[in-house]
Amino acid sequence: MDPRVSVVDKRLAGIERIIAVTGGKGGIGKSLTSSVLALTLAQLGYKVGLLDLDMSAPSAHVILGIDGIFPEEEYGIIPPEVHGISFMSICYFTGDEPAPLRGEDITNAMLELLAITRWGALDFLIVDMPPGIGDAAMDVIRWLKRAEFLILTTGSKVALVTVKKVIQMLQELQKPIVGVIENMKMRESGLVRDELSAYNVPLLGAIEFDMDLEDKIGDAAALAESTMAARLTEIVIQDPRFKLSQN
Amino acid sequence: MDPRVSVVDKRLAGIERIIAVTGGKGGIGKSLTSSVLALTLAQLGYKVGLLDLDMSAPSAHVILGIDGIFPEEEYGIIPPEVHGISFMSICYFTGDEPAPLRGEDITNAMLELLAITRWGALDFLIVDMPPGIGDAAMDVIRWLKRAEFLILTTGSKVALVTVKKVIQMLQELQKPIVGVIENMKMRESGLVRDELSAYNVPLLGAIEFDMDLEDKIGDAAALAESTMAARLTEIVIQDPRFKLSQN
Amino acid sequence: MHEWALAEAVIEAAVEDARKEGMTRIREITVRIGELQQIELDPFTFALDEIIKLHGELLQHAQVKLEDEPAIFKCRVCSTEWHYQKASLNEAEGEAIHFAPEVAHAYMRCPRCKSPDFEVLQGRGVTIQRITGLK
Amino acid sequence: MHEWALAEAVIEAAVEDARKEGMTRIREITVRIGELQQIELDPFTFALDEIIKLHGELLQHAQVKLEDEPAIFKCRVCSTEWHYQKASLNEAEGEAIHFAPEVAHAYMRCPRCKSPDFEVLQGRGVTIQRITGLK
Ligand SMILES: Nc1ncnc2c1ncn2[C@@H]1O[C@H](COP(=O)(O)OP(=O)(O)O)[C@@H](O)[C@H]1O
Ligand SMILES: Nc1ncnc2c1ncn2[C@@H]1O[C@H](COP(=O)(O)OP(=O)(O)O)[C@@H](O)[C@H]1O
Ligand SMILES: [Mg+2]
Ligand SMILES: [Mg+2]
Ligand SMILES: [Mg+2]
Ligand SMILES: [Mg+2]
Ligand code: NI
Ligand code: NI
Ligand SMILES: [Zn+2]
Ligand SMILES: [Zn+2]
Repeated sequence: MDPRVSVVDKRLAGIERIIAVTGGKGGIGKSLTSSVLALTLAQLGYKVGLLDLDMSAPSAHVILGIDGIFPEEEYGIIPPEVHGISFMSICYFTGDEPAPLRGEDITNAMLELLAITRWGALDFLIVDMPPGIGDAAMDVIRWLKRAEFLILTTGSKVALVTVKKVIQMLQELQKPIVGVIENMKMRESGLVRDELSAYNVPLLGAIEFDMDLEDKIGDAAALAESTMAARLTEIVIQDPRFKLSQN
Repeated sequence: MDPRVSVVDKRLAGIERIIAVTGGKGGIGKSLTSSVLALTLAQLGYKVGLLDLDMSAPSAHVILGIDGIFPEEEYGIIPPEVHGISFMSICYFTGDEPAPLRGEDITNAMLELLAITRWGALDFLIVDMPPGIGDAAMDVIRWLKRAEFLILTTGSKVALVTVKKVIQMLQELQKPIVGVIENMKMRESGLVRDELSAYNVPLLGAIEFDMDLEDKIGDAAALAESTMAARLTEIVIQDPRFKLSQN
Repeated sequence: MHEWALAEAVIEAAVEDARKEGMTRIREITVRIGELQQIELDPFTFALDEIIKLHGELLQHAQVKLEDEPAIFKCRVCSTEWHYQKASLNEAEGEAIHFAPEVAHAYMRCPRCKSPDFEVLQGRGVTIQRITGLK
Repeated sequence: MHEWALAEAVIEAAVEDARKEGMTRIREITVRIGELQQIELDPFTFALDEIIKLHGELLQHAQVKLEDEPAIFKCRVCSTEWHYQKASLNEAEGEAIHFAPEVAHAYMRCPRCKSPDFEVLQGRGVTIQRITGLK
């Protein structure tokens, strides 16, 4: 018997809200959104954790410019605090080495992080989800019982065909959906609204494609001042449906 | 004993060259590049197959605008010819339903397609690879013994950190690399060149970000006339390192 | 009749294995037919016979024995186990699963908790159970 | 000392299982310690003892028995099997694997064909082998 699943709830017990950032396919901005959302909430004075669970392409550490740190051991491992965020990622343990993991390995590695990380008391844990609705995503959905899902898409038909499957799956599993964000918007188009009209899901708004964003990657202070941060404040954090007042 | 692995070589025996389109993370243009490369080679008169092996987010059928067709059975299954390309994808069997597959299921589904699809004689089989270097990618690399790898990246630090791992892995496994394409280029920057200088890998060139591309998705004729098609002709097909004269 | 392609896989694999084991004659190949894939037995055995004829001495007197393997599913969320009969698939769904059994995850749900995250414990598709022969 | 966290997981899981089985007293918990994770036994058993003390009656007389499980790896490409000793990891690598055994795939290769695509047949980490007690 694997003892780790039993301890996950206990590890997350001090966390008020778990926001899992997901979406149909890769490259739609899950990692950027998770990282900037975490930074923004931290700046607002909330206690925030960020957990990168994309084991095949961990990116949040690159976005936050984290390098050369290693978590402390203390009755488990304590996520290092970087830029005001408690941050946990497999990157501490793999460095830059490629780690070709099978499904079973990914499940195991994610579960290990969940079983040994001591988050303490947090207002928010933001989770950078593994892409899609494969095994990794299904495991996380199962373990993070209290997670609320923030769904990203782009305005592309290619992204929409997959994001619809994610929404359908989350609804089937009766998971709470914070809403859908259209990221990297480049032009006016009703495609996202039209394609998602059949699903009863809040459309929170759009984040424009930001030509200057790339230069801010690796620079947390600049990211916290970016258009993306401003838009996330506007369309997610200040949206009454996000129910921030509860926190 | 699983009999399917033994028949894969036989199924691919009539194929001259297998080009596997890969890259570190999702959203860098693997599906678009595979599809447009297949269309372009077909227009040049080559016999071309396209195999979508991204089971978690199959997209090539959306890009090519394929809908409502189903393969014939004849001593196996015959990939339907669409826009001059023999096209095979799991989409024939799942339709628009979400199919949450585990690693083991993905391996099985890919192997089933490889074991029962009769490509016949082809000059090129273009493979839209599963993202990254997880289990799915490792399986495909193992089964498609003769594959040559065409690697995509964007100019983003987030993409580069992962594409380097893919290159390192392919080189460790001594797999032939056609070269690296920088996709969705938006501005001049030496980042891709600098970051990849330590790897002995041909940089084939860049494909610009094309604002009009989205309108061509689903329209194969328009895609064949797109800037992307022109650039793929220029930087891949006409590059002497692609060794087209052998075909 | 994609059963032919699966039959070819069985014979290829059997030949490969027999060679590795140093057999000079294959006597019997025992093949398990998983219920989920709904293989049509007539075309499958016909294909096996035809393909065996195309091979030389190694397979000349080879017999193929088929065994049924019922499909059993187990939910990864609530641990419920169920059988194929409970799956109640329509014809198009059955047809799709016939070609790629994994797409069952698009059409089947756990009968208790409705989760699509289940395991196929047995009875997925065609496997070789045993090969006997002369060395 | 992240061994404490793993010990907590063991006790949580044992309690959960004992409740499910309707036990009133746990007598013995047999824990397998996989070699790959290089658990430090002193802090681990110390943690187990301390955590048991924090629990009530159910665990009052519980004994924990530890069993070593050697790590064995098997290459998915060439089927070679090898043991942990052959892995020759440096200290930082061993430390990383201690926290997340899967990162072994970043630092180990098949000794024969150099592939990173291998399976951990046994000896990955901490598992519960058996729980006995009174109903
Ligand atoms: N709003 C935006 N404007 C400009 N670039 C963006 C925006 N959102 C994301 N990106 C870029 O798009 C790429 C993919 O984003 P990423 O967060 O890595 O996606 P995912 O985690 O979903 O794969 C990155 O290079 C990132 O810098
Ligand atoms: N050169 C390009 N110019 C503009 N958009 C592009 C270009 N290449 C890809 N895209 C868009 O980027 C998104 C990701 O491309 P896709 O082929 O789906 O990537 P992948 O298969 O690697 O996930 C799609 O919406 C696609 O239309
Ligand atoms: Mg990401
Ligand atoms: Mg990430
Ligand atoms: Mg794709
Ligand atoms: Mg695709
Ligand atoms: Ni058939
Ligand atoms: Ni430790
Ligand atoms: Zn269930
Ligand atoms: Zn090997």
